[in-house]
Amino acid sequence: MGILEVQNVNKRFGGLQALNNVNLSVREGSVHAIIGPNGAGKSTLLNCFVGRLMPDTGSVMFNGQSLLGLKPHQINQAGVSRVFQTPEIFADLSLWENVMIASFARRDGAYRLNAFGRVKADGEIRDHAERNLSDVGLASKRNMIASALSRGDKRRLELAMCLAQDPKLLLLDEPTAGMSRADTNNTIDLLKRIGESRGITKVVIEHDMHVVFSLADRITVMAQGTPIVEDAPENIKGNPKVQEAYLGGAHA
Amino acid sequence: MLEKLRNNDTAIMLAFTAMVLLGPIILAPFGAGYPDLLQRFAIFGIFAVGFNILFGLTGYLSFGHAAFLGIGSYMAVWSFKLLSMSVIPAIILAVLLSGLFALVIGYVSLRRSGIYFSILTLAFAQMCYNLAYSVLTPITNGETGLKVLSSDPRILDGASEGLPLPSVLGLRMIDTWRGSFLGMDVQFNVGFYFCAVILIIAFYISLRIFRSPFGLMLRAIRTNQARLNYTGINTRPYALTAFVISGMYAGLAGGLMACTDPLAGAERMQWTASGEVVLMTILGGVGTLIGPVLGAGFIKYFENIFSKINDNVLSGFLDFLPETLREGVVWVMGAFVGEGWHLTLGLLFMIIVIFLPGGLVEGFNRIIAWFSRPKGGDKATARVPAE
Amino acid sequence: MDAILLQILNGLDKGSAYALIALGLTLIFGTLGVVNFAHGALFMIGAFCAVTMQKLLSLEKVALSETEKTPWGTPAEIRTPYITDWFGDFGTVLLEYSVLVSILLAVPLMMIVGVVMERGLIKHFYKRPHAEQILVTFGLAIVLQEIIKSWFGANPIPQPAPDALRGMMDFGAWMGFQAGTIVYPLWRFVYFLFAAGIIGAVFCFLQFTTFGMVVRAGMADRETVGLLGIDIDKRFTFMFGLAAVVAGLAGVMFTPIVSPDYHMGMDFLVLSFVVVVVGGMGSLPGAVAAGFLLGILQSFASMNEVKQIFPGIDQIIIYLVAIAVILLRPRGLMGRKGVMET
Amino acid sequence: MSGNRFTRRGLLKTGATLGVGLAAPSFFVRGAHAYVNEPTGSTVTLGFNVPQTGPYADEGADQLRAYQLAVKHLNGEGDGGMLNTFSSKALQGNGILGKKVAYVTGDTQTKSDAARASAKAMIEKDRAVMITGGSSSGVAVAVQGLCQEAGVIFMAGLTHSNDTTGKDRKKNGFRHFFNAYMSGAALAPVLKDAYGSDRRAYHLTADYTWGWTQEESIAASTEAIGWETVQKVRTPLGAGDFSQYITPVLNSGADVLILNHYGKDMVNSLTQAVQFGLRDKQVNGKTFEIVVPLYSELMAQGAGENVKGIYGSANWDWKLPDEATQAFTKSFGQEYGSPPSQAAQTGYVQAILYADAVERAGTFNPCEVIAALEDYEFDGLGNGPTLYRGADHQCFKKVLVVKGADNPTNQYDLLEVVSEVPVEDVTYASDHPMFAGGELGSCNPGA
Repeated sequence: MGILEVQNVNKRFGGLQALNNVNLSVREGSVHAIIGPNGAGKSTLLNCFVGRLMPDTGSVMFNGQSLLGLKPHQINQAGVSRVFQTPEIFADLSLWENVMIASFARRDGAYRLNAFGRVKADGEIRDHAERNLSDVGLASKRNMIASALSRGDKRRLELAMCLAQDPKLLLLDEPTAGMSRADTNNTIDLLKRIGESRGITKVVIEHDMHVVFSLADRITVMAQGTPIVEDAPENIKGNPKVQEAYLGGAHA
Repeated sequence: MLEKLRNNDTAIMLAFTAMVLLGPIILAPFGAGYPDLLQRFAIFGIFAVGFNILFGLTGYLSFGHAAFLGIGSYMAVWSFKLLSMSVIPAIILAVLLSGLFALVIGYVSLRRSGIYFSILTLAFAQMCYNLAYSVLTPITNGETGLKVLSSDPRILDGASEGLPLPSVLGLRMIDTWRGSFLGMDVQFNVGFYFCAVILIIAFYISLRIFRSPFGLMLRAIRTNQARLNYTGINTRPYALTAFVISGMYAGLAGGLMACTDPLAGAERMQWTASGEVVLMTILGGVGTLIGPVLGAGFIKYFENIFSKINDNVLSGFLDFLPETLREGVVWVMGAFVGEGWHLTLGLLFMIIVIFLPGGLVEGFNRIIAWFSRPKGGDKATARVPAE
Repeated sequence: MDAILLQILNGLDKGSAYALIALGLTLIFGTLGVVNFAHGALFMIGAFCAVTMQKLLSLEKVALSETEKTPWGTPAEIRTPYITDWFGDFGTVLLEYSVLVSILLAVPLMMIVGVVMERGLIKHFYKRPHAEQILVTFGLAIVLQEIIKSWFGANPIPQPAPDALRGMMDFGAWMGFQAGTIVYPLWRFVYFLFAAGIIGAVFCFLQFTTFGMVVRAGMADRETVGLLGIDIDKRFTFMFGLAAVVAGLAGVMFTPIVSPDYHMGMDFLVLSFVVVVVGGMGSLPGAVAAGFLLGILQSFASMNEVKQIFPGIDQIIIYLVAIAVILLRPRGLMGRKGVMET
Repeated sequence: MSGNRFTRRGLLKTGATLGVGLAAPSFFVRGAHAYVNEPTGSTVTLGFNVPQTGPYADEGADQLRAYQLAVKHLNGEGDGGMLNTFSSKALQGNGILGKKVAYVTGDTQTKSDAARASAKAMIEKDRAVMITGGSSSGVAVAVQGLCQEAGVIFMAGLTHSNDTTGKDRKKNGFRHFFNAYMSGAALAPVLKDAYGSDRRAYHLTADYTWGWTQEESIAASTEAIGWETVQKVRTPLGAGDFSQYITPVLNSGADVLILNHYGKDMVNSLTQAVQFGLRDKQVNGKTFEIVVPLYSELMAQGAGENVKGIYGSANWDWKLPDEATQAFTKSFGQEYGSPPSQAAQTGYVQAILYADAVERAGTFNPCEVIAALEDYEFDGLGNGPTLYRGADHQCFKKVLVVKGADNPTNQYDLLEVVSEVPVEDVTYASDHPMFAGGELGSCNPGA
């Protein structure tokens, strides 16, 4: 029994069958990569996990609890965090404030009216945010306004926010897209380090095979809304079905 | 140096308190040192500070906040009529009732965001206004406005003889000490100081909200509501809390309006009145601490001083000019004052939005930056969020 | 029955005005993404085109009488309109039809006003937040109406319809009811036809011309159209002018129904936004349909029978509808799914 | 005075708690002054509070012109206007009590709040001893209440609601303008002569207090001449298009439409009623008629030729033949190039009456001024012999029934006077049910 169990999930957009009977099981503590050509339904599937989309049929169980019908904040509070394909951060706030919001969410839950406390005087939150900023290597920029960051730094900031919540499951949607080779390697190291030290389960969508094979313990290949292969990384490379999916996807 | 001061809450509070309490003296040279206008500065300052908690922090643009102002006023006058001429119960009841209305209206309106939210709040407020003006006349006394009568029951006071006037601790709101200071006529009015103390408290609460985790969440709502949801925060109760708090601020302002002048008219709920507080906030500086107070003062000053300048007064100002030139100048300037004060106000909105989208506060910041540049070297001119 | 038919006619008429104003607003919002609070002022300026034309046509030669005196003792003035001086009877006819003649003035003038407004002001606000757009256009609306006020005063100025169009139409007799039960002023019917014509023309323009197609494509996806090397900005400027012309014409033809005064734009402003939202932000057919629908609903809500059950309903019906639509169907009656649907 | 006791009690409490030993607080500084804003220099300031923005801005502008003319005449400039015809000769043309008259102006915006704010500024900042002006009843009642509290005199401008000197009457407030009851009383006999006693009336009424009092007054007096009231319909203020309220009239069986509207509403509802062919209609064998109980010159201008032949009432008209009216019209016309409106006349008269009362009382003290105005009889101000009744501070004088002129010779000649209803016919008891529920209270000098 995995920490995330997806069974028979279907999703249609008008005439397009975006997800076709998806079954997926993610083992606790593993790094599970989902790969596939464009339009294979990877991001759609992720959207079904975090409450952005509601599948037409099927079930998504996390830690024995159904995620379907829950609001995004409830899913997050249950322990699922997500890094988006385009960085979703609080662009008008400082880096510190960005991470502190996540720290507050972890400590105080979905809603707590604390209108008279001082953000800056809350040592516990400060330290926690500070630690997570250092983890991703952004501690020196903590007072910058987030919109001034480079794209790679924004993604790291988003990662810091997700990590600050101590999630059980971290969903990463193309975490290295648009990064330079050096940044990509840094990010891989970072994800590896954090994976080892905190034991967070990760689901990664990625096009960059270098990243996938550096990180993943397990790989699912999707094509046209369906997982076609699930296997260990070393077995994926030679699998004819995968090659066909990528080549076939190109002229489909 | 200035940067430091601006981020020191104690310094801000001290400066603000001093400015407000010395208002009658500071504003006297500008012809604005008389009780009624001072009271209005304080009351609309409170209104705008409260509105800023919603609009400035969360970015939700309500076009119906005047409704809460009106509800607060009606409640306060009813308290004067039924309970007591003391302002304390009047204000408490005004805040509670407008908070209740804000809870209901906010709960419904916050189901939508953006311009839909604006139209929803506008629709609710216009309904309140239209009904108060006509059908609800038994409660609101319609066009004439709800008044205090000497024959009202007032169960806590008993029947007092003479004109019933709102008071606190035995001091009547209209009591004024008048004296002269450096040759200027200064007036210290009970009503103003009562409003001023409440303004200072309201400002302090707003300051604490700005600095609090709650305020941080509100700012996060404005910046990226979706991210906040995916970060495990339920944004709607946060927004609703902000809405109710700002509704209560509006009710407080409405209650104070009734305290300084015990008459509540329906027109203070009209959409133009809601628009006015939006203008005050933007004019002063959205999302800044002091901006809304400045904006409120600015607009009320225009309304009350510019509309009173007539050709006669203008001629007086321009006594030094030769006769023919004076007539010409009076004719030109006359278009912008007196009955033309609306024109000036409209032009002002445009100029400020076009050239100073951050409002007056941005203007001051630019001036400060300009002065400190030669000495301070590469002082960051980047926008300091929320002051 | 006849009462209901009459109220439908009333609603169509009011709806025509709402629809025309909302059409322009939606056009501006759809193409430029600008919330234009000065749109009511454009309607008002249109109405004052009619006033101006009337004043121009009735410009008088003033001579001081040598014999007659005013009650306050100054010599009385003898006034003769230039137009009759110049054109004789034709001049009188022109004066009679001044409202219709003023369309000739309104079209170019409103186009200029619209283009100047867009180029001079609105264009700098495309990327700014809605709140700032609202504020700056609201300021502009105040300035425009104060200029009109200082020129023409605050009092309404009557603009009679031409004599030939002032009579009544007997709809009852047409439709087989008793004659004289369902009568309706001819000019109001003209207004409805006029509005229908304008709406039709705008739709045809957008549907069947290349220009319209480009604009519609721009409404859907501005960036892509820009990438195709089409200068979309010029076309959007023209669209703004067109929206101004539509609002202006709505104002011109409205003057015989409601005497124009400087504040009439503000009176329509809130309402027209409600119409746009009910119709669906950015949906042109929605704006038109919602205009007529709200006009008719407002008429029905004003009936004595309805008011007896819900006192004051005629004053709030528009807002009730708006609240219901936004909550139950936020994309409005005909809005595209996903457009500003939050 | 009761107000003083209140203050003293309050002071004792604060004195005890705070130990503050300041001079006695009051609305205004005490000491040498026996009343609020006692003029100490060589000038006295009057406050002219008129609508300068909003729908009645033009009326307000005309009123303001009249006030400025009155100030001129009081200060002995110009031709003296109605001062020459006024029955009281107390005013010398040297200001008031030898003090030159100065004035301040303000904008009521036709909103109670704004009007009170403006009046307060005049009292607190400019130290005006008297506030006058206004073009609507809501504003008049609101400002009158304020002046009562502040302790200055309020001379109402154009206000027609019964409430101003009825249930909202105040000791410090005075109204020269006529009211809704008088309109009804004056109109009814004329309407009976013109349209007979067997009529069915349909009321369209502006949905606020002035509209209601007029509806009540007109309905009562038309019912008294035998008319039946078919329906009373309330219309929202500023509706613009009244068609949905007018069409039900067509088939209601009514043969008279009474428009209890003022200003823009009246212009629009009348224009539209005519458009809907009401005046060409035959109902119950009679020609359908429209009545506008309260007329003003500006409204007549706004409605254009639609007013032709339509009856209504007015306070005053510049075409009246009496000497005072002629003198005022001449003076005003020479100054501004147009004849004065009734709003202007009532403003001018109120300013003159106040000045005269001060002169006769020998002091600006409001209580003495009130005494001088109460039950004061005068003539020569354009309305014939007039009484300022002490019981409710309402002027009693003849009322004009006017009709839209059939062939106006110029834009100022839109109304013609049909009859001048004598004062006896429009007089009522001060406790008449339509005016009941108010009390003047006692005079408040504000100190």
